Amino acid sequence: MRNSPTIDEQIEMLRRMIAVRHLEERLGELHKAGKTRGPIHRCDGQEAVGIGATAMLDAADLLTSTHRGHAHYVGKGVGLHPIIAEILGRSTGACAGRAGHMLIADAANGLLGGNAIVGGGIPAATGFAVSLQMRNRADGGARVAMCLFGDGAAQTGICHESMNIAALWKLPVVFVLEHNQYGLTAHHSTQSSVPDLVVRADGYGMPGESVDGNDITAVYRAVATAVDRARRGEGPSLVEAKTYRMVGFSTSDVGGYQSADDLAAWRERDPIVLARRSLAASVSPAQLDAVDAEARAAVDAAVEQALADPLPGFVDHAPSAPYYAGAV
Amino acid sequence: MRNSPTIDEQIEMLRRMIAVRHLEERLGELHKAGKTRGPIHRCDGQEAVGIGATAMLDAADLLTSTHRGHAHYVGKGVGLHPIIAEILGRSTGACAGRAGHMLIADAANGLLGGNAIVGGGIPAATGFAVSLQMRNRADGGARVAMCLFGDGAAQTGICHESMNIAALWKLPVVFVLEHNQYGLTAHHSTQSSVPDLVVRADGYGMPGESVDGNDITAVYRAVATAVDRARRGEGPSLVEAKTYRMVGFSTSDVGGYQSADDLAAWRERDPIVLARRSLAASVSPAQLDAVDAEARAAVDAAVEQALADPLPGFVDHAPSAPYYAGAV
Amino acid sequence: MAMMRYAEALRAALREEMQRDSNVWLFGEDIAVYGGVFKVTKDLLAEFGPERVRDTPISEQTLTAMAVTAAMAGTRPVLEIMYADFLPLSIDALMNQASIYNYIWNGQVTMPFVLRTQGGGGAGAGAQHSKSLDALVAHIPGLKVVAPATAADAKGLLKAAIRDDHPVIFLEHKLLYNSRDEVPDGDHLVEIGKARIAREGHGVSIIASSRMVIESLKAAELLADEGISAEVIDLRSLRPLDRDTIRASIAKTHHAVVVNEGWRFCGYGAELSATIMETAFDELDAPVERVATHDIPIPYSEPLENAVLPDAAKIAAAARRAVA
Amino acid sequence: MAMMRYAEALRAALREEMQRDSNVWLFGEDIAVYGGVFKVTKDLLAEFGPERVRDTPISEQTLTAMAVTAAMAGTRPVLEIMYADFLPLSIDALMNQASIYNYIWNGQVTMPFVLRTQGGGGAGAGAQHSKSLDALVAHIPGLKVVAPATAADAKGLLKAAIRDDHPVIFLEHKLLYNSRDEVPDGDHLVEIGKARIAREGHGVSIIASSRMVIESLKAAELLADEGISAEVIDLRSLRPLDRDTIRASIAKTHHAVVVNEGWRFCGYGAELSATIMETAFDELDAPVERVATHDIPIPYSEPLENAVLPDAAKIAAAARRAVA
Ligand SMILES: Cc1ncc(C[n+]2csc(CCOP(=O)(O)OP(=O)(O)O)c2C)c(N)n1
Ligand SMILES: Cc1ncc(C[n+]2csc(CCOP(=O)(O)OP(=O)(O)O)c2C)c(N)n1
Ligand SMILES: [Mg+2]
Ligand SMILES: [Mg+2]
Repeated sequence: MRNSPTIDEQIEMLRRMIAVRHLEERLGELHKAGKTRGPIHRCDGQEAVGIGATAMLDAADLLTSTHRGHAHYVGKGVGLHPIIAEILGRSTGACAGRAGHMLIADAANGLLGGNAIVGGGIPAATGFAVSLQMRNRADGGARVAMCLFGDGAAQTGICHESMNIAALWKLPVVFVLEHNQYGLTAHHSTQSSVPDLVVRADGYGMPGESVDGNDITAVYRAVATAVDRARRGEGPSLVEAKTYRMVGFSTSDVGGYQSADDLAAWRERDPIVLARRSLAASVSPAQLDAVDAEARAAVDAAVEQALADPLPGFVDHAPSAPYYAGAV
Repeated sequence: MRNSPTIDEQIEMLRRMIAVRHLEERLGELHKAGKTRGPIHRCDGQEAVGIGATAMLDAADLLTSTHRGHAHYVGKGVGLHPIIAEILGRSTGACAGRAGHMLIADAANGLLGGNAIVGGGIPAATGFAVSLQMRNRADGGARVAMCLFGDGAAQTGICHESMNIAALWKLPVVFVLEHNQYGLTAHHSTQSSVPDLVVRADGYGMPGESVDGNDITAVYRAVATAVDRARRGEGPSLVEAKTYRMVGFSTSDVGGYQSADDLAAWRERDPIVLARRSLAASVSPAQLDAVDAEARAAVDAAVEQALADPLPGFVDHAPSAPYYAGAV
Repeated sequence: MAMMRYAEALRAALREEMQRDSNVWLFGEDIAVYGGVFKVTKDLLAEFGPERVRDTPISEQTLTAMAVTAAMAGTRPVLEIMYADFLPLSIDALMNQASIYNYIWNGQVTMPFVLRTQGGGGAGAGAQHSKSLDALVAHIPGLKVVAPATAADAKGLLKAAIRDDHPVIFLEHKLLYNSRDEVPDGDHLVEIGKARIAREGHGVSIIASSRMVIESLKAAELLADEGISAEVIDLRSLRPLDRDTIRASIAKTHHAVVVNEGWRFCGYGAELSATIMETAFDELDAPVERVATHDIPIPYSEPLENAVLPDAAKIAAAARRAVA
Repeated sequence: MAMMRYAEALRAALREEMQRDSNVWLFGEDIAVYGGVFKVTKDLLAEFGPERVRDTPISEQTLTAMAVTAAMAGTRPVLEIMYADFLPLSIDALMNQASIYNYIWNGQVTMPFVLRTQGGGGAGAGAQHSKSLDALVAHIPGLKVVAPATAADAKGLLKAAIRDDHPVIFLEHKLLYNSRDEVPDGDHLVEIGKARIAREGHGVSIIASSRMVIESLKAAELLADEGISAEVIDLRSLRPLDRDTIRASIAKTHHAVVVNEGWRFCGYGAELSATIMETAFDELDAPVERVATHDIPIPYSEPLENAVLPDAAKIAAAARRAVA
């Protein structure tokens, strides 16, 4: 099938999903232990979207993320240690402790970046796409921009404005809607006037495809098709990946609004379990166990290292910096 | 045909269209003579939308308008003299000269009101609809809110947010899109990713209908159907009325972007001419001439009166007013 | 009097006003089923039903614009904007809509709505969830802006805000929700526009609002140990500003420190300093000291965030400079 | 030197920078085919083509956010926002996006974009098309904000802004587009952050920007007739603020009037007054006088609009009070 990931790619995606899951488990513990600040937004159950949608991107492609970006960060190739060190507020973090977990960026890997203003990544990716379009035309390149965003974010005005402009200017941008059924605690039926957001693509004359967001191969295929289209200069697409958040919206969630039945049903469809199952025909259990162990070990090592790293010291900005407001 | 205007209603709508046309002709002259301030946005050629879409509204229904609102004002029952006096900055104006032509309001007639922030009337009508919905449920009323807005305004984020919320909450609001092909000077093909904006209604699970905006009976029918639906508590609808602005975007327009062919073709379809023609079978030319003459005379009388009215004097706001920032 | 948490006091105010007036209704993100991310609206859905307590889509710009017109059309909406950092999305509705209509339409309409939000740093929430944007809203004509520091004022001001016929921006602070103090029983109302002397003193006037009142009181303790007598003014209302209380205090102390948790440049502290320039220049024995957040985005890591936010130590240092 | 209209000077700056650097491109509403409603971008579409001169939908919030990231990704966008009154729609992109990334991402990115807009009253354009929102943008860390009063500075500052690696908000004034003055030939650049003495004097310092410089110069003429020697400072840059020039002037005159066309309360004039409080208190012989727009929406009718906006007569009156 066109745009299907190879077995090796599938194994790599599995490794990344496991790393993200374990990373978030460790962050959950670190949060309880008081080692992180502010809320941590986990994406347990949604890993296939973030990992599957980014697996075909190059470092020169630019990705914008959300407040719930761990899978996006890892998918885009950011190292585990800079991620964890940033969340622990260390000077060795991806942004030297200034950004924190919701705003991580890594320019070298084309992650620019997390965004805690819901919807903010959508016009951001659209803006990237204008520059990439101009640069592609100048140098024959085929860089694309992508934003991953939630079903909550899809209701924001900037989502509409961005999709209209992207379609109008045939920008090389891919809109990946991670539909996890909730915006914080609010069920999508209290947020979206329509259950399937992919229908909105028609309103911009843009292709739209809906996929099972827990099936990483399906996510990969649909997004890769959209990325190819963008690389060919044919404009934007919308991919809606239906998934479910198996944990609270953040570490401060006190629960009470997700039904036990829903949770149980979606746990059955854990994307990591599904991915492992679909690899079972081609890869031995021992090899898959090794992938699992390696992924976890890599996370644990990064956590240990980050915990030993120093906190940053405050340095006032220089008068030459953009933050200078005038001599006092 | 359901929701067809009676002959008397058609005559009244014709009278109003003629009044608006003549009002704008007079405003054009007054502007040239330096009697008005700021730009004047005429709607020559679009009168059938503003007049046809408001003809079935009651004073208790709330209408929001735009920067190009003369037909909306007249359609909603605001008197000619308060409109003209306001535009001439007189103390007898609808808002005592404080508002000017883009921001006219008349609470008694349910016009609240003009809005020069493009798109601003859309969430405004949606907000009205929440209160009306609550009040209707409390007292059994059937009030509705309506916004008239342009094809340019349809691209704003607030348009998306408002339609989503209106559909979600089944609000009694009617969205009337006055598609005159341009946003200021920009042709819709440089503003909208799709030529027919009615398709976007699907994205909110809301009925949408497209009509010939120069055929006042067609406008009336489509909007009346949407208003009925809203009155029954069944939620919002979108009506797209295709029309064309036969003059510059405002008195400051220096032109150069509208094609002579387009202009000529649309002038053939002048909504006043079309309305008169369709009445010709039932009403004598003499009667129609009388309607025309009366409408113009009413405008001229209002202009004369307003020109004789005094300008307002500035009175500082009282310390009890909301604008009080503290004793100085 | 009853000891109450700030969050509980707010909830009590909402509940009492909703019981008193069936036109009062609430809307905002996650406020209904979940009861608000800070739990201020807990259980109100159950008591008042889904028409009067509404969860909304993430559409701050439209929600704010809707509050304006819903208020014009006969109900009294109370909108919760989850973080003050999202106020930029409300500014068009506040500045180009709510601000203008009462005046421009020559008194034809009033707009009795309240926009509740919470701001402030110190929780490691990062650059997009930690700001204090007092100056942004206080600049807008036609709005009232209040920022209570205590549970008592939280309750009394919120009730007054809901009864006000004009828009009120109600600024809460994320680090105050769990602070407790005595709240008068019954229908406790606090007039908007009146400051409060939080601590009497005669050597220097420290003028603050919201959580900075707490830090100023701590600073006053530090200063007292050094023999400096600080008077702490809790503004409560940022607009209108109670210039009389400020002037009277400075006439007594002849020294002033103005404190605001927003950024320094063009921040609310600038207005306080300019106000003192205009109303009490001849009383001043030294220039007014301004304490505010550094002019940079608020960083995440604890030592960095602590360095940029104002606190008791920085306020005390400013007071020492003022009286030096 | 050549006599040029302010609008022409802006156009020349855009054209020269677009010729010099193929990464510079323009976007905004009605700027391409029509050449801008104030004709600043006239004929640039024909010269530079539709990729570099783009008409846009009416989507200010997204357009501003796009400028931020397009600038990060290797081009230098210049965005036109038709009226400063629409800046509220840009504030999220400016405050929650443009403001933060250089610092929060530890210097990984720069954002060389310019946001041009025009504000100001006096044209009978009404409450939603007449505002001066200097304070709104000047409060935001990480932005530079300039507001030229002359054609020469319009050209020199715009060229400097386009070459700057950080965001610059470029505030024009609708009543200045047709004003003419001498513009130096060639590659004329004006450094951002430096004020200009528009008129020397020794009795009172009048500190202004944009069109208020012109009104201040008129006021200085009126005052000269009365024997009051006014020095007029044209700030040119609102952020960073050239505090040294202000301090030096007040050290000479010992009296100051600050003028800004925005609203008074929490307006830019408050920052100027507070800055003077902090940098020149001991030099002041009288309190700083603040001249600004009344704290109400700007009305339409001519006598009303005239009453609320600052002008030469009001500035002169303030100067008389200052030196009285
Ligand atoms: C503009 C804005 N409004 C509200 C919030 C608070 N908030 C944070 S996450 C969230 C829900 C987002 O829902 P969705 O886009 O579906 O993302 P998910 O959390 O499901 O990943 C909300 C309302 C915010 N951060 N920004
Ligand atoms: C938020 C905002 N952006 C830009 C403008 C400037 N402007 C005034 S009218 C207009 C075009 C509006 O187009 P449309 O909605 O189609 O209305 P029409 O003028 O065609 O009636 C623009 C861009 C504005 N008033 N408000
Ligand atoms: Mg979601
Ligand atoms: Mg139009």
